[in-house]
Amino acid sequence: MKTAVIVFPGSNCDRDMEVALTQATGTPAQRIWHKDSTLPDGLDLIALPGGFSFGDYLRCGAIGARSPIMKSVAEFANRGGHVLGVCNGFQVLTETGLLPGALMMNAGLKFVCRDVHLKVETTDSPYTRAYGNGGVIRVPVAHHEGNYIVDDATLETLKAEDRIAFTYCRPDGTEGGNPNGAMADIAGVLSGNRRVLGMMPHPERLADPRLGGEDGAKLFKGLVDTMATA
Amino acid sequence: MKARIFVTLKNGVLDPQGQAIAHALGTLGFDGVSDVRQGKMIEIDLDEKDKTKAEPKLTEMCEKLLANTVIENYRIEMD
Amino acid sequence: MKARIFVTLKNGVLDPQGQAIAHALGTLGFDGVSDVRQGKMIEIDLDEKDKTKAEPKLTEMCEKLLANTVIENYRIEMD
Amino acid sequence: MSEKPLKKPAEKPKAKAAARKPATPAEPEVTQALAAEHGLKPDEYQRILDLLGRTPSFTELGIFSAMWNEHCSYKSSKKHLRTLPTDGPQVICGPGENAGVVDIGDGQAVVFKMESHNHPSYIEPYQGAATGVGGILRDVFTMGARPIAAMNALSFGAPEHPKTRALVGGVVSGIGGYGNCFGVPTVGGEVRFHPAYNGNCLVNAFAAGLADADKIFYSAASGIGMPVVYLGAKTGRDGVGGATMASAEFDEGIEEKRPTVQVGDPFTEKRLLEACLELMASGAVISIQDMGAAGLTCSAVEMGDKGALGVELDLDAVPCREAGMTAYEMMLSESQERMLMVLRPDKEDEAKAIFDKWDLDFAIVGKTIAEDRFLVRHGAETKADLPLKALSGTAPEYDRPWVPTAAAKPVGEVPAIAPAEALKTLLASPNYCSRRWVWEQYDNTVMADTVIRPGSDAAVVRVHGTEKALAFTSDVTPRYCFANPVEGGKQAVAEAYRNLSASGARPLATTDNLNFGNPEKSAIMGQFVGCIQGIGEACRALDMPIVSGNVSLYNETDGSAILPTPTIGAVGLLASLDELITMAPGDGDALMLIGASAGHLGQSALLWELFGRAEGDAPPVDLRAEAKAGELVRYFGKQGLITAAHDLSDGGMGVAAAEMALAAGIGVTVTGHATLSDAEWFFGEDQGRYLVACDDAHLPRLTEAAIATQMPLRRVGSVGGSKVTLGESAVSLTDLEAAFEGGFARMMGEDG
Ligand SMILES: Nc1ncnc2c1ncn2[C@@H]1O[C@H](COP(=O)(O)OP(=O)(O)O)[C@@H](O)[C@H]1O
Ligand SMILES: [Mg+2]
Repeated sequence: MKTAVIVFPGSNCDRDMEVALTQATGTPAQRIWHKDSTLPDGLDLIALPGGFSFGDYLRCGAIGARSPIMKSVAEFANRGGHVLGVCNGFQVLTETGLLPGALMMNAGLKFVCRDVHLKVETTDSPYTRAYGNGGVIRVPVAHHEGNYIVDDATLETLKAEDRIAFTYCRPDGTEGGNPNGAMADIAGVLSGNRRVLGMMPHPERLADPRLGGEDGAKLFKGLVDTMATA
Repeated sequence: MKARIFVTLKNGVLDPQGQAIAHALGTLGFDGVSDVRQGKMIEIDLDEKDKTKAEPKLTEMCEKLLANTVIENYRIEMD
Repeated sequence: MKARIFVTLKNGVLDPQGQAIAHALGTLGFDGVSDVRQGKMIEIDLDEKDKTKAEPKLTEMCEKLLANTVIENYRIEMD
Repeated sequence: MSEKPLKKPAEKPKAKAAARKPATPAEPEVTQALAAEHGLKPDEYQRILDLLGRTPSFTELGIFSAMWNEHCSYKSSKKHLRTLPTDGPQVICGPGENAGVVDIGDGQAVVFKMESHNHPSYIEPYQGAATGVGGILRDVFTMGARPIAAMNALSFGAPEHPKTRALVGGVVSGIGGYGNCFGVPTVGGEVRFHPAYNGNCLVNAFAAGLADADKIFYSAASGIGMPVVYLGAKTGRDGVGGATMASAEFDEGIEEKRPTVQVGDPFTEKRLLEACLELMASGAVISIQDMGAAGLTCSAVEMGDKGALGVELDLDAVPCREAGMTAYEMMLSESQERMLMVLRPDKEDEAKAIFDKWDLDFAIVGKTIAEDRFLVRHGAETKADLPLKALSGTAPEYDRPWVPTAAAKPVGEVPAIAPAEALKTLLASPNYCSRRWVWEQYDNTVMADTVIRPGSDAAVVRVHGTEKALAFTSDVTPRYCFANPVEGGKQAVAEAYRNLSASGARPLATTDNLNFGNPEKSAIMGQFVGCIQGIGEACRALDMPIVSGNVSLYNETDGSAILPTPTIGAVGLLASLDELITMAPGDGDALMLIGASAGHLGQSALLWELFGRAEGDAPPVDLRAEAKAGELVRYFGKQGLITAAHDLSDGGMGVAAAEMALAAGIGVTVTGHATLSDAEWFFGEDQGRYLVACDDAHLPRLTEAAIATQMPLRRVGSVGGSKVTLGESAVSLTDLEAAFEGGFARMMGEDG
């Protein structure tokens, strides 16, 4: 499985993502500079990493979304390519319009770094298929702008099309534990073709038993399985 | 030419920063504040001197970058 | 009454946001942009209807909370 | 201003001086009064006149004031700093460079330092703290190391002081704002509150980086005629006068002296980091120095001085942010995110490609010269022409008078306490409640190597791509240092040693950030000298040499000084993550106390927090016992004999046991003592002690090892249930957790 990580100036989880992808696929993930305008051939997945692309100045992800490479990433997605955006990557995806909605400042107005619990709302996606239905996983968040909002009509569509991938919850799966005020506790959403996922929590940061948890690893495993059977 | 662009959250979009300011003003003893909204002001120095030429350019800047029209409105002011 | 408060960085204070916006505008092909500064606009709904009474109140709000007068200036506008 | 008759400048080489002295009508005339405004004492000004044989130009005066102020010259502290141990087989580079470098095996090194940004943070908490973080990160990556961990040691005034909340809020969000964006995990630190910091908060920032031991970069220039290259953000008028201000005591006139506040740009810093590391890998860098306080001046002089070369600067080439900047302003600007380097001329194209890739400003602003000269040109004029070596070499050095701190009076009667109630009060207090409110605003897991996050003894970060790990801690107990500087100095190092040991790490080396009041007062100087003595003794005994550090003096407002606060940052090594020890015991474990208890209550947290009493002497530190206790805990860890360990510090055994219970979410029971009172036994702060938890089955081996090393070891309780029981009294874990976890938000007024 061939994967690549887009690197913006200010990305700071690019290496973490590279490590997680390389570990999961057994093939080194490539790094692609934001000023490039073309993608290497034969990619199976493009990851947009966390961090502060362009300092997150103006709006999070806004300037990154207008980088030269993002045209090719959009084309890749529109051709049915798999794109994963984590944290800042999610913000970039909403800014490009590849995913609906926007990420606003956390309701508590502060940066928040902690482990959160997520309810896997659908296993019908390459990213979530390795998780048991309705299962609860633990992964860290680290962001200042993770407060997801969409208009009511789109929210209804997301629900109707089963495109909400993860919601924040308590350890026992009950409602609560939302760290940022996101609408409907949404932590991650899928595109219409279910191949683009944006999520605020960082699966790549808890994919190693040495770091105290492996729940994130299954997301990458699901991808690998999907590609193997595709 | 100097232009000022005001970017504000659309009606109906929750503004946690504005709310926090309202709350803090209350705590500081300022009463009679019924609503606070926080927006951005972006001041741009343009070489262009002609307003009619500058305006479409500024509009394009707003649409393409300065505002996220999913949640924000913008208004352009030129000197 | 509605008031608008414009908070801007003092002259000479580094504005990384403004610089990044200017750079991004350049990358997007907008030329002729010589300088960009980013500031805040805070819109306040006040119960007070009398401008002369509102003004000192707003000034106090700016000094105490809305502006960081170490690095920022503010300007008050009332409808 | 005083109207004392000015000493006449030396008249002799007048003709020569006139020929060389650059004259610009717009510049103020240099007089002793102007020198005084620059913080130069009359004898210091005279030294300049003698050195030059003429009156300095305005720019030259600025350069001298920057080089000779306390901040850059260490003129009050140097004599004493020299007594600190800085050597050891593990040390690759000790103090004197941007950061210390320590061997961690396998050809790798850890590079670290701690630095204060106290005054700027008091004036503008967000930007002051942010730029403090930026500065220390630059120190680390200037040496060729990628930053992998950051800490911050913060001291604020009384929680109820009107300024405290705003300072805490601003400082914490500034540290987070900068470090989070840059992408370094902030994994530890300290937060304390005490009225002595009402007028002067302390913000000490630590950073550590990882490098290959044979690829460390230094500041000494080499080669004649080599291009001096400026890289990074443009120069503005930021902080002009800042270095001078950072060494002046605060007074009511502070509003007037306020320079333009420096604003941090972490995005530029991140690009600077990546560009510098790429540049270093390309082989283009001969020497490199970041621009910190008095940026261009200090960095250029340092590069020349260390390389025994002169430097010529052409200020016309300096990238400026503002129009009309003068030579004086450019030489003193403290604009952030800037680097100066000497590059290999044959690598110019490669270097340029890297700068362009990262969209960073760069310019060749000068060259190295053979003569011992610091030549600064601007426009057609020579703005400064100074003997370079003498600029730092002849900086004043003082042996300031000092008096030893008087011995403390013994502690008066301590009333009887209900231990569980006292525990709850302590753990709810701003000083001893959980710092979660703080560290959750810091990204502590970025880089995906954080093994032990904040909230434990030391933080532990894996060495990327290996099974090794580094442990980090920051410690000092200013109450102790105030009562007894020598023991307090020792204790700061000993506590750092304990925190590392309790995590299973072998202590490696230390950085210090010495925060004190006005050194011109003999009592303050006495605190300084005493603390250094204690720190030195402890670093020697515990084999933790000082490899870097920073001194911040004049932390006084209206004559009232901070508590002596020599913050110790320390780094330890875990050869394998299998050696890791956590703080969370298992259900049913036995709770064992290592070390001797005399029930020392002098300067204890209990006395201060419950009774508002700051009495008695600091607890004595037996350095030999400390070393042995640490070794024993690490041995237990390596042998897999214990499930958890935690050192005893503020609040003694009661607080330590409760913290272990809270970490595990399981209750603990600690039984009372036969002869010591509950206050003494549960809250005494005797040093050199740890609580460890183990399975009963391991007790014989634990005992055996303790007897063999002659370390006191006794069973004091057990783990289990849902309460914390101290002797006869108990508190539910739920209550305790609410008190502990809610304390900080309550202090900030955010509890609803
Ligand atoms: N400013 C801070 N930033 C990050 N972590 C902090 C900060 N202050 C305290 N901590 C963390 O909180 C925990 C408790 O701090 P402290 O009581 O000072 O520890 P100890 O007594 O073990 O030295 C430690 O893990 C420490 O690193
Ligand atoms: Mg500890």
